[in-house]
Order: sequence, then structure tokens, then C-alpha cells
Amino acid sequence: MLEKGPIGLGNTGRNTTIVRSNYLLPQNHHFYEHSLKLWEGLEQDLNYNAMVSQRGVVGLFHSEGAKNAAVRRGNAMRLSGIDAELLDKEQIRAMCPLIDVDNGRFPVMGGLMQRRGGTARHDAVAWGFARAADQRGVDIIQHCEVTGIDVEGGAVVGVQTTRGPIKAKKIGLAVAGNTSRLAQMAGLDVPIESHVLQAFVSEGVKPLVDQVITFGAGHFYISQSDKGGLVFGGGLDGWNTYAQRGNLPVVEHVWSAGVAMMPSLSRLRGLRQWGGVMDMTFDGSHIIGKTPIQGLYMTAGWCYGGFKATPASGWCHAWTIAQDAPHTLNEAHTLDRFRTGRLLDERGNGPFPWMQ
Amino acid sequence: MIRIDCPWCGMRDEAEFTYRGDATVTRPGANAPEEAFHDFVYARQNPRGWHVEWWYHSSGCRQFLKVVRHTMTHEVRTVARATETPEVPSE
Amino acid sequence: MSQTFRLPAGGHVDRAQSLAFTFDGKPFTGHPGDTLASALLANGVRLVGRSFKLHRPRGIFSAGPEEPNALAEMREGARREPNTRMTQIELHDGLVAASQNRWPSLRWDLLSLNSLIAPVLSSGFYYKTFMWPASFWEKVYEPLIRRSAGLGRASGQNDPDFYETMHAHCDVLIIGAGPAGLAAARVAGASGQRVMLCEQDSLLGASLLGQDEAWRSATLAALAAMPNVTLLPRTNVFGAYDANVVGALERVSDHLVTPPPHTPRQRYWTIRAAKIIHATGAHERFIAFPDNDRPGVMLAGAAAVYVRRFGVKAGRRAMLFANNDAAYEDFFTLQDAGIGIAGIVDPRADSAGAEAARARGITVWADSQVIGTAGTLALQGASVARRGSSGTDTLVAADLLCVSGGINPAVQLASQSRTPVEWNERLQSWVPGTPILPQFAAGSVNAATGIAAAAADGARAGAAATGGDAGIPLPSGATGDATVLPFWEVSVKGKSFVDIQDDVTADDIRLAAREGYKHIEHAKRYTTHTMGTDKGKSGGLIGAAVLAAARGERVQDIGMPTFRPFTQPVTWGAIAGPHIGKHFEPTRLTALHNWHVRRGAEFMETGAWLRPGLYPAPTDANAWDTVLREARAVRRSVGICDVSTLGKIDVQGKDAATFLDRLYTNTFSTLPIGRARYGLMLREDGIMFDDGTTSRLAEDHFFVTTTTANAGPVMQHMEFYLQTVWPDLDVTLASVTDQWAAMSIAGPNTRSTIQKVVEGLDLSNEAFPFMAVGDATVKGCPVRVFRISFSGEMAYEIATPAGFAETVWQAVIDAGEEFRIEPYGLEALGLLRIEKGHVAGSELNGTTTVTDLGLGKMVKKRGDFVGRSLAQRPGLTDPGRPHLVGIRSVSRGEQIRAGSHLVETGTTLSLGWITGVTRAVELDGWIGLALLEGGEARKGTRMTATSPLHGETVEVEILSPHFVDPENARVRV
Amino acid sequence: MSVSEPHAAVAALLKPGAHGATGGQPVRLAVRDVDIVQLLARKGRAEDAAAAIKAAYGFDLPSPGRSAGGDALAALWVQPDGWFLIAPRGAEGALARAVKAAVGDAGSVIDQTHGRSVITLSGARATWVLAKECRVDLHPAAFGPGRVASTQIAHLACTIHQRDAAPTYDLIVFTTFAKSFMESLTHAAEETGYVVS
Repeated sequence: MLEKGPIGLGNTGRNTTIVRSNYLLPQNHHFYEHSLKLWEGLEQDLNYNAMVSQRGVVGLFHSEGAKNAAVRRGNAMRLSGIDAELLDKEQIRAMCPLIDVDNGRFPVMGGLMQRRGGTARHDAVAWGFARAADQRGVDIIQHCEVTGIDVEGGAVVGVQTTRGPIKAKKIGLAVAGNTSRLAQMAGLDVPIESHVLQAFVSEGVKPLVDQVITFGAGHFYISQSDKGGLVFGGGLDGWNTYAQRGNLPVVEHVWSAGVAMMPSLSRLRGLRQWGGVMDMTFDGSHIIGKTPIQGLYMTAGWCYGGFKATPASGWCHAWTIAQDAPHTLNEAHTLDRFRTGRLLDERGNGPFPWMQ
Repeated sequence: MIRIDCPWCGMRDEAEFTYRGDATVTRPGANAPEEAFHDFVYARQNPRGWHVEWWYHSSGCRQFLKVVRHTMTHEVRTVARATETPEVPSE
Repeated sequence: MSQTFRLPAGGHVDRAQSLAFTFDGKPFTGHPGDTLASALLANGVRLVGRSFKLHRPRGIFSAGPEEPNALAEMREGARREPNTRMTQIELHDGLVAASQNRWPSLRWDLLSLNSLIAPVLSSGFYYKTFMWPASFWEKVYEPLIRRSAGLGRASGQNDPDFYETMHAHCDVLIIGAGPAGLAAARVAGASGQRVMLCEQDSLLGASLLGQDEAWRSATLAALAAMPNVTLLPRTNVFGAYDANVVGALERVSDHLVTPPPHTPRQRYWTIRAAKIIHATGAHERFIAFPDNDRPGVMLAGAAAVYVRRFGVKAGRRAMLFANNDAAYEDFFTLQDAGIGIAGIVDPRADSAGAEAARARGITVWADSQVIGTAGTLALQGASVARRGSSGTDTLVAADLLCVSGGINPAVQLASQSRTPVEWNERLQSWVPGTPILPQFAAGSVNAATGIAAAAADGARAGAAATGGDAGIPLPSGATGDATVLPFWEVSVKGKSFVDIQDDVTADDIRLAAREGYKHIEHAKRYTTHTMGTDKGKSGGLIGAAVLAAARGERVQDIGMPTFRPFTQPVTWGAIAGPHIGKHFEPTRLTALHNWHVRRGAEFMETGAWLRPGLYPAPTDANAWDTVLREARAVRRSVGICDVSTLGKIDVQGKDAATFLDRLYTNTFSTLPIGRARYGLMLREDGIMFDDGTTSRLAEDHFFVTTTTANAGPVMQHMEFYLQTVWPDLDVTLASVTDQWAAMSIAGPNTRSTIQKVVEGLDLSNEAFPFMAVGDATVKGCPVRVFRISFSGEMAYEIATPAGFAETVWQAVIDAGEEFRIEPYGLEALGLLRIEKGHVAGSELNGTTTVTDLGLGKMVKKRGDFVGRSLAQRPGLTDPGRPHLVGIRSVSRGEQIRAGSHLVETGTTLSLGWITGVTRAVELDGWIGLALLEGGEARKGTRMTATSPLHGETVEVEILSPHFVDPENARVRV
Repeated sequence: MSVSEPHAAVAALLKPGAHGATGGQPVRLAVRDVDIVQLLARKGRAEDAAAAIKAAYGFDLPSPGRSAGGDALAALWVQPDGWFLIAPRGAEGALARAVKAAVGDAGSVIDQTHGRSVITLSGARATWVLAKECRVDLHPAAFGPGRVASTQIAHLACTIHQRDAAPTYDLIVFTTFAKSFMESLTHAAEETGYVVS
């Protein structure tokens, strides 16, 4: 395993630690449900406390149309054996009295709850996986940047790195944020753009927010870490970038959406701001699978969803590499679905990565 | 904050604009094959470096501008009108 | 006796006035000019808080924003605000503050037992345990951890104060108003350029306060006389962003009990600067030694600030542990103020400072170090030993131990501006290197330490930024020599803290390194070093140095964690500004809004719009009564609906028809003048984008309508293709959504109704058939009449310039009185469109094709249009795709729900879902629309509509979506 | 103040009298009763349109970021080859007809009298009040009488026209958003105080 820097400092180390499987499309929710099940046994598997905390993930809705969409999604999940429940306005109020249910610009009508969703300690996930991989004999080579992918006769034969060449018959790319650059080393243009997603943490406070809560009338979600910091974020800055930093307009939107949803956040303080670079695809869903180049595989295009996918992403990627064929969990997540039109668009925002 | 020097309105904040992505792709002609339309909509270079991109001055003069911007430094080098072809720095 | 530690004179406090305040319920007094910290020190309060993890007793450690310990819950009730640094709270009469992270009281904190089990609470402890049994984490361990962590308590109530934003532009922004910043401002101001000076403190001057008041006053007077210079005290620049834009937070009213009327509590500034001068100063760092966190251990510079600026003795008997001469100068200030001096401990063998100290009669233990402290709730003394000796140590009695390990230039904002940092040997710290943006650094952040050198450096930077003349009066005086002996940690056994707030010790850092967390970012994350609210301003580099030593490397070679925003924590509400509550987003109202309000409408959110959902009448038992009454009026007689929210675009030009032909799946060039046509628009990826009617008003003039939701996106879509794809077309586009109000009058009595009020237009079916368009007047108001229908009934849409809307609307209502005309809202509109099988937002959801929705016949076979090509992709033409169908509950009274899925009875495999439902007026019971795989073939069959969320299953018939008048005859009568 | 149909509802949002903080330098707020016509030159016909306007009204259409004309008829640049023409309220549609008659097929003429509202903000502190939500630099060094900028204020599109050095600003907003805009503007003006006469 090659890593250009130290492990865990890319998107793994700069996300907001949410795990859930509340996706609409069966191709997505089966995949994420597999991931969630792996999360549920991860700590025992790794003998490392990743602090997986199934405190519940709830998405609020504020209009009849959004409610119908939530019902459709929740029912799709339930029919696939995934937990979901519909909370009405009063249940939302009882669950979290801080939410401004009645008085906001967009009053809350209810929410879709997945109780098995929650959070995990992102650094611990990276460290736990690394330790377990190491114990199984994986060479983890840090500070080793891939500078070229060698392709001969339509098949990969190895990589060039800052620490010398390495021969390989099969190469898996797991470099979300930089997939385009790596794929281009093999002569491949991929339907991915790199965008920055900002996140924030507040000063620590005594327990205040128990669940992971997503606002439905603006880009905002929040949870509270075990250390007491409120971890929150929103949408993309919305333009191509590889820089791990964002700008103020999105900060303003996210923070005002936060106070709009929970007015009592107003007197708390943000402590830190950071940004991660997302692989954004043109339908908002990820890509795991083979590429047109023999022996080259990728797990990519994670949009905002990479952290929660971690165990299943690795699992499906490994399966695909080992079998040279996708598992049923990732057979729809192909690189060529944009040519065939078999899109996996959950939101219908269209072929605009910055809007996905 | 990205600041864009609109050729019509002058220096403005990114908040006045709406992003519209890669400005190097050209819509194929009426008889072009589906492949060409696929590339127009989906095929992206996604460079780490200079990027030519559409910004729509939605709260200003309502013009689509071709902006040459660096995707690491966020420096805006050139802001051109829609029909112009701005020079892209080599690095 | 209160304020026993207050000096009789000196400082920027007004001893003539007393301010009463309470801390943990106990009353105290202080003076204007005090901070809460200085007032508490003046009153002899030493214990002010408990640490984050171990709940160790803590005192005031600094005099500024770097404070790790002295955090208070400020104010009470809805204004309670946790984690506020006492060193920055300006004292005001009636101030109420409380210590935090302790229970039941600060002196007797039960969780301080954590200290006894501290050996197991080392870094990474949580990762290695609490895993078994698996179910215990959420239920047992995690709640305990969450309760004991977390610092202060949020109010949980709505904030009674408000916040504002402010946008600023300047030629030169100077950040920091110490000697360097003030000098830079004076030079830059003299150039006549627009200069802004932000200072996080309430007073400008920083180290000048109590040291060089004369130069400070003269400079402030000069700046006050420059109208082009804006001074912003109490304003912290919290982050530097792209293009020399910074965010800053002004504490407008925090020094008052409550903000004055009409005045915000805080103001969030966005400042766009052509040039920035960083005069951000430096934070003194401490030294890691055992029990270096006791109340009474304080940064040396802070102890001097309490004397100079506040006239407060931070202790009765002080000692100094320092590795640099600048700290000696600060310490001499304490001696001069009459504080008892226990001596100086210096790891250096000899120094000019030591000589000066001895000349003052101060004992100096050279080549020595502090190896421990005594006292729990307050410092009682420190143990001193020769460096390298394991033998004897001396316990020196003191209640104040001043510490200085050198200074850390405040490079955070420069670093956020992508300026690389460089190692400075003399300071043993990082300073800004060559900036990338038009920026400058001056003063101690730039390693120009001491008042004279800093001011001179500031003047230089001011001149460099403006091209002006640096020749201003400069302060004189000794340059504080901040050269240090690299000395980070006293290497003896004990709890030597490198992060005082988060209880991270040097041993924790070494443990992290031993366990493989050797990268500076890994060690930070593993130990939580620098992750407290002080962000390691004083201790960050010490931890890095300990890590470097553990790795066998130099501290300058292992780097620092990224200096992310914010330099100081930022109030959430300030960034939100006024855009909260009802003003989170703007609200859009039609010209008829007031009429709807008077009529008692219940409104629904539709994007930014408020639209009438229904108009309840006193006789309606429930909402369905209302909706059915309104819809029935349309089906049986006549109803009127405000449709002003539909997007309206004026399209003109020689090539207008060509342009529309290319944008729509159907053809508009063949549309006769005076006629309208329904059109479909795709995205380039072949997915349905929008629909609406387009009317031709003249050969070169069209009037396009869009759905309410897509008014803006369609306009942008049109501008995109016009400007970037077909710029040669002669087409102009103008949004006229706001200019025209529109009302749809529908039902069999429509013509009879509006004929009475529409003048100048023959509305008969012959003269004005379905899809006709014409101009007329109503009550003298100009109107445009469209014979179009969304309900499936005979309908006319009347548009009028918005100012006339109520007049025209009321005229129609009056004319319809004899037919019992009803205004109908969105709910009835939804009912009518579902009965008719018309698609709307839940079907036009960005994933459906024209074929999915049964509109394939509206796609022209020839000629290009947006979306034509990619709509042919196999995935979009797959016959297995869900197709629009109608559904009806078999048991007529049984409710069906939108969002339910359709399954073969007895199975759970979803084959489709219900997009919209309603009770019908034209037929019994519940009907709906659905998107169903193989929908066409399933018509006439029965399936189960299931909603596991509601625990409901309903047997439904699959039907054509056109429940009413499938031949579309009624609209043509 | 007398305001006719198109602007009566917006004018009614302002209550005469002094509001907000007292004792400082209050700003003044008013709604202007005007006709607004949008003129968009057809492809390649900008010069023809300009010549027609010059012939009919005696002034040159302004260049980007500028206004021209006077109180009887002002032209504001709003987009390339596009202007707002603003005149005191007259007979419904008369201004649009007159402009169309003048420019003929050299321009599209769209009546926006009802679709836009003009709120006037003036006084020594007007720029400061505007800066709370306005991202454009309105300092005299960067702006001034006769300058026009379309931007976003309080999340809403707004065209700013500085009419004099007082300064007096006309703020042109979409009518359906006028209430929201007015609430934001009056809130921003409470700190200095504001007067409606």
C-alpha cells in the first residue's frame, strides 16, 4: 500500500465521521448497508476502538414534497431490510429540543431517522485498519508518491514512485480527491471533478446534541464528538479545487443554516475550520470496479460519502481486484455508466458535479 | 474568497456568481455522434493547476465569463468574455 | 479587604470607579479597564478552573487570547456563553461569571479523581479499551466520557442578542496594533490610502501599554486625525482566505452587560485588502516541567502585563524560570512594582540578564531548572536543581512562578495566506517567510522584538506597502533580547504538560511516538495536543520539540500542524448575522399575497415563495373538506388560482424561434402569432428539465413560462446556451416573472364569468380557441389572456402587470359570484393535476425521461435540440424503466400515501413508487400517480402499495394516469 | 408620498416617522414611484439603439457601471447592451411604448415597472448602512454619483444607482422580494436610525 504522505491525513482525517446507510437507490443502500454492518463489528475485528457510536442519524424535512421523498427513501430502505423510521414534528421536538421546529423560515415537518446510523472516530478508523493490515503482512509504505503508472499492451505492469519503481500486475486506486490525476497517469480521463467540502468544529461543550442531524432547508448537518466539540458542515464551495481550504461564502451559509435550525447555537463558538477534497461524480454516486485498462481497478468518486463507505469500499475493491470482476454490491457502480446512461442519481441535480 | 474581475462590472466576490464548470469543452454540432455529446457533458481533465471555467455573473450583469483560475492557489489570472479565448499559463 | 493585590497606581484602570461582579456567586469588585482575569487576580483569586480531562486545578496562565485555563461561563440564562477566556473579558458592572468543568464546586471537584487514575488515562487510552462487550460503548462508556468532557455548558436557549455583518475594502489592512502595527498604520495612513487597523484587544498598543505611553498617545492622536484610517479595536482577524480577504470579528457590545438598543452584540467583518501587513505579535511559550500547570504558574510576560496595564500583582512572591533575557525585563517589572522576588532559574550557564538580575539583588540559579512545584489549589513553591544533576534540589517558596521559554511569533494568518514559514534560530521558532500574496510582516511576528525594533519594522512595512515615506517619530528604548537557549522540557519524571488545557504531557507525546504516531499530525490527533480552544499558541511548539527529540530529529525538521482558521474561536451567531430565523432566506410574495392573507389562506413554502395551500372556510370540518370544495368548484363551476409564481421569460429577436426550437423537444418556429404551445425542455444529459407553455406574441417575440421551481434555472440554462453555444443568434432574454401577476380561472363556468369583465377580446370558443392568446383589459387594467389549462377544465389564464393584480382578481371574483367561484390553492391544484395525470415536481425530479412520463410523442424527430443525443443512451431508453401510471385504491375509502412503493402482492421487491396522491372529486376515493417498472404492461392489474414506515399495505389498481377526460375534450369547449 | 399602483404595496411597507436609534445621524428611506423599462439592444444593433435614444431623449446611453440622463429620464447600464430606463410614473405602458417607438427593431423593450421596485436610501451614513450587506465597494474612491452596480444585498439581487454625493442611492430590487429586502434594509438602518417622510 503506497501513500504519498502519512496515512490518514487525506480525506480520512478531515471528514465529519458520520456512518449511515440511508440511501434511496437499492444499488446504493445495499452497498452502504453492507458497510454499516461491517462498522458494527469493526472494533472487534480490528481490536481497536474506533468509537463507532450508533446514536442515530436523522434528516429533517420541511415541505410536503420533501416529506414524500423521505417517505419514498425510508420505504425503499425498509423493503431492503434496512432500518428507517419516520418521525413527526413532535417526535423531532422531543428528540432534540434545540431544533426550532415551528418558528423558522422553513418550519420542520418531520424527519427520517436511521437509528443504526451514527459516528465513528475517523483517526482511529485509519489507525485501526493500518494496524490490522500490518498484522496481516501488508507493507504500508508512507511518503511514497506514485508518479507514473506503467501500462503495456493495455495492461498495467507497475508504478513509478518517488522511491523507485514497483512492478505489479494489479493496481487498485483508492485516492479520492486525486483520482483524476492518478487515472491520467494511465491515460484515463474519468468523469470526476475535485471539489472542496468544508467542515468545522466548535469549542467543547457539555452534551448537547445526541444524534447526527441534517437540516433540510439549507446545507447543514451536525453531531457532537465525545470530546464535546460540535462537528458540523454543509455543502461544497462549488468550484474545482485541489486545495484543502475553503472560503467564507460557504461558511456563512452553513453557520446561518445552523442557527436557523438550532437558534441556541448562536452563542457558541467555532474553533476550527478545514476542507477536504472530494471526488465529485456526475451523478453523485461512487465508482468501484474495473477500468478499461487490464489490471487497473479503482474505488473513487465518493462525493461526500467516503467515510461511511470505508469498510465496504475496501471490501468491494478487494473483491473486484481478487476476482477481476465486481461483486453484486458494486456491479452498478461502473466507470462506464455515464456512457450507457445507467446513472445512479439520488437527487436528480443533473450532470453538474458541483451541484451533486 | 475568490474575487473575479468581471470585464463588465469590475472586481466582485464569488458570492455574486454561479459556477458552471469546465469552459474548454464545446457543444458538438447537430450531427455529432453520441460519443461527442458524452464527452461534452462528462469527460473532464480536472487539472490540478490552471483551469478554464465558466462563472455566470448571476447577481451582476448576467454574463457567462471564462475564468482562468488555478485549482491549488485559487489565483484568478484572466477573466474573459464568453466568446473570447483566454490564454492559459503553461504552469 | 478587596483588591489586596492592586497596586496603588499605574495601568489603564480607573481606580476612581468600582465595578461589582460575581465569580462562582461570590461578589468582587474591580475597575473599568480590568479584565475578569486581572480583577480576579487583584482580589487574590488564584484557582479559576479545572482541566479538561484530569480535572486538575488551574489558575490564570496568561493575559490574552492564548489563555488555556481561565475559561468561564459568562453571563446567565439565555446569554450564558461557555469557554470564554477571562483574560479577554472586559470587566463591566454586574458581570456574572462562573468557573466550569467542575462538580459540585471548583474546590471540590469529584471528577478530579481522574487525576488519581491518570496513569491509565494516557493518550490513546480510549482507542485501546472500552471495546468489550461490544454493546457497552454506546450504553455505558461513551455517555460517561461525554459527560466528563466538554468544558462549559451551552445555554440551550435562543440568543436574545443579534449580530451583523459588514463588508469592507481597503488598500492596506494592518492586523495588530502593537508598536509595529501602529507605526505601519501611521506610515500607511500618511500616504492617503485607505488603511484599516484591526486589534483584537480593547486597547490599541499591546506592549506599549504601561511601557511607552507617550509614543502610543502621540501615534494614536496622529491616526485619529487621518480620515482615511479606520481603527477597529476589539476586532480579531480570525482567518485569512484567498485573494487577501480576511474575516474578522468585532466585539461591539461584549464589554457591556447587554447590548444597547439597536446595537448588535458582535459584528462579522469581511475585509478585502489590496495589501496586508501582519503585525500580529507573538505568544510567549512556557517550558514543560513537572506540575507546570499549578495555579500560580504564569507566563512571564503576562505577569508583567498585569503590573503594567492593570496595576495588579499576580502574586506576593515571584520567581522566574526563563531561558531568555526579554523575560528578565518583564520580571524586573514585578520587582519594581514591589512584588517579593524569590529568584530566577535559568537553564543558561550565564547571560546578560543574569548579570542585570544579580545587580538588582536577585538570586539567579544559572544552569538550573525547575523540577517540580508544590501546592495543589495554589502554588506554594518550586523545586530547583542544577541541570544534569540528579541529586539535591532546593524548594523555593513562591506563590507566583513566571515562565518563559521564548516567543512563538503569531504566524497563523500569514500561514493561512500560504506564506511558507521559516525557522528562526535566534527565537527558536517559526516566522513568516516570503509571502505569495501582497503581504508583509512586521514586528515580533517578523522577529523584530522589543518596542523600538518592532516599531521601526512596522514603519518599514508601512512604507513598503504604500510606497510611502517611513519617516515617522519612532519610540526609543532598549530592545528586549528574545534570543533563547533552545530549552523545551525539564527531563525529569513527572507530569510535564505541553498542552495545559487538554492535559497532554510530554510523556503522552513520547508514548504516541513509541506507538508509531510519529508524524506531527498523527501525534497531534493521537494525543489531542493543540486541539483545545487555545490551539496550542503557547505550548504547540513545545510538544513538537518533545516529539522531535523522541524521533531524534530537530524541531525545525518535523514541521508543525497546519495553522487552520480560526485564530480565536468565532461566535456562531456572528457569522450567521441577520440571516437566521424568518430571515434565513428571503421570502417571495406574489402581488396577490395580501388578498390571500385577508381571505384566510394557509400558506405553503414553494422554494422562496409563499403560496396559498388552501382557503379554509368555517364550514369545512377538516383540510380535505376545503381541498375537495375548492377542486369541486373547478370541476363543476369555476375556480380561480394565483399562478403568478410560474417563471416568465420574455424572448425576443430575429432568431427567437430558432433558439426555442433548439432548447425544446418540440418546435416553436411553426407556432402562429397569438397562439400558445406546451413545451418540454431537457437537460443536455437527456433528462427532463422543465415544462411550460410558450406563446408567440409577434414574429420575433415569445413569452415563455416555466415551472415555479425552475424559473431561475431555466433562465440560466437559456443564457448559457445563448451566450456560450450560440452567441451569434439574435435573441434577447428578460425575466418578467415579477412584472406579471397571473391567475388561472378554470371550470365550466369560466367563460361565463370572465366574459363579464374582460373587455376588448372575444372569448368565444370560435374566436378564441384552446391555446389562443390575446390582449384585453379588465376594469381598465391591461391584461393578457391565455386559453391554457392545467386542470383539464375549460380554463383561461389572465396575466396583468402586478400592480393591477388585486383589481383584476377581485373583478373576476365578483363576476364569478353568481357561479359561486372559489379561490383554490396548491392542494386543490395538486388534486386537479393528479386527476388529469399532469406531471409536476415529484415526477419532474431530475431523473425521469420524457418516455418515462408518457410524453414521448412531444419529441420532434428531426433537428437538434438540447438533450437529444444523450437521451438515446440505452440506460435512458430501457423499456424496463419506471413509467408513469395512475393508481387507485381497490377499497375506495382506503388511503394511499405518496412515497409508498409498489410491490407484487405478497413480495417486498419494490417495482416502483407513488409520486403523488389525492382524494379525487371526479371519482370515489383515493387516486395517485406512480412511476412503475413495466407500468404500461401492468395497467389493469392489481398491486400492493406498501409503506413499511407506516406499517400499511393497500391494494391498488394500476391505471392510465389520465383519470379525467382522457380525450381532453373539456378544455376545448 | 403619493405612489400609484405598481409601487403602492412596497411603499406601504415604510411607516412615516423616525425609527431605530436616536441621537445619531439617521439615514432616510423612501420608495420612488417610477416607470422602469428594460432596453436590450438586438444583436449587433447597440449603436442603432443608442442613436435612437440619443435622438429621442438627448443623451448617450451609459457605458458599463454608469448612468446617464436625469430625473426626467435616467438610463442605467445593467448588462452588456442592456439598460434600465427610469422616469417618473406616467400613464401605464406609455414609457415602454415611447421607447419602443424610438428604437424600433434595434432593441427589445420590456416594461418592468411593476416587476421592479426602487427604494431610496440617503444620508451621510447611507454607505455604512449598505455595507452591512453589500459586497461592492461604494467608497468615493471606487464609486460615486452616476455609478451603477448590480450585486447582491441580503441574498437578493439589487441594482444600486448612486444619484448624488449625499450620498443618495436608488436600490432597484425585484418586487416580489421587496418586502424581504425592506425588512433587511430597515433592520440594517436601525443602528443609525432611519427616517421615513
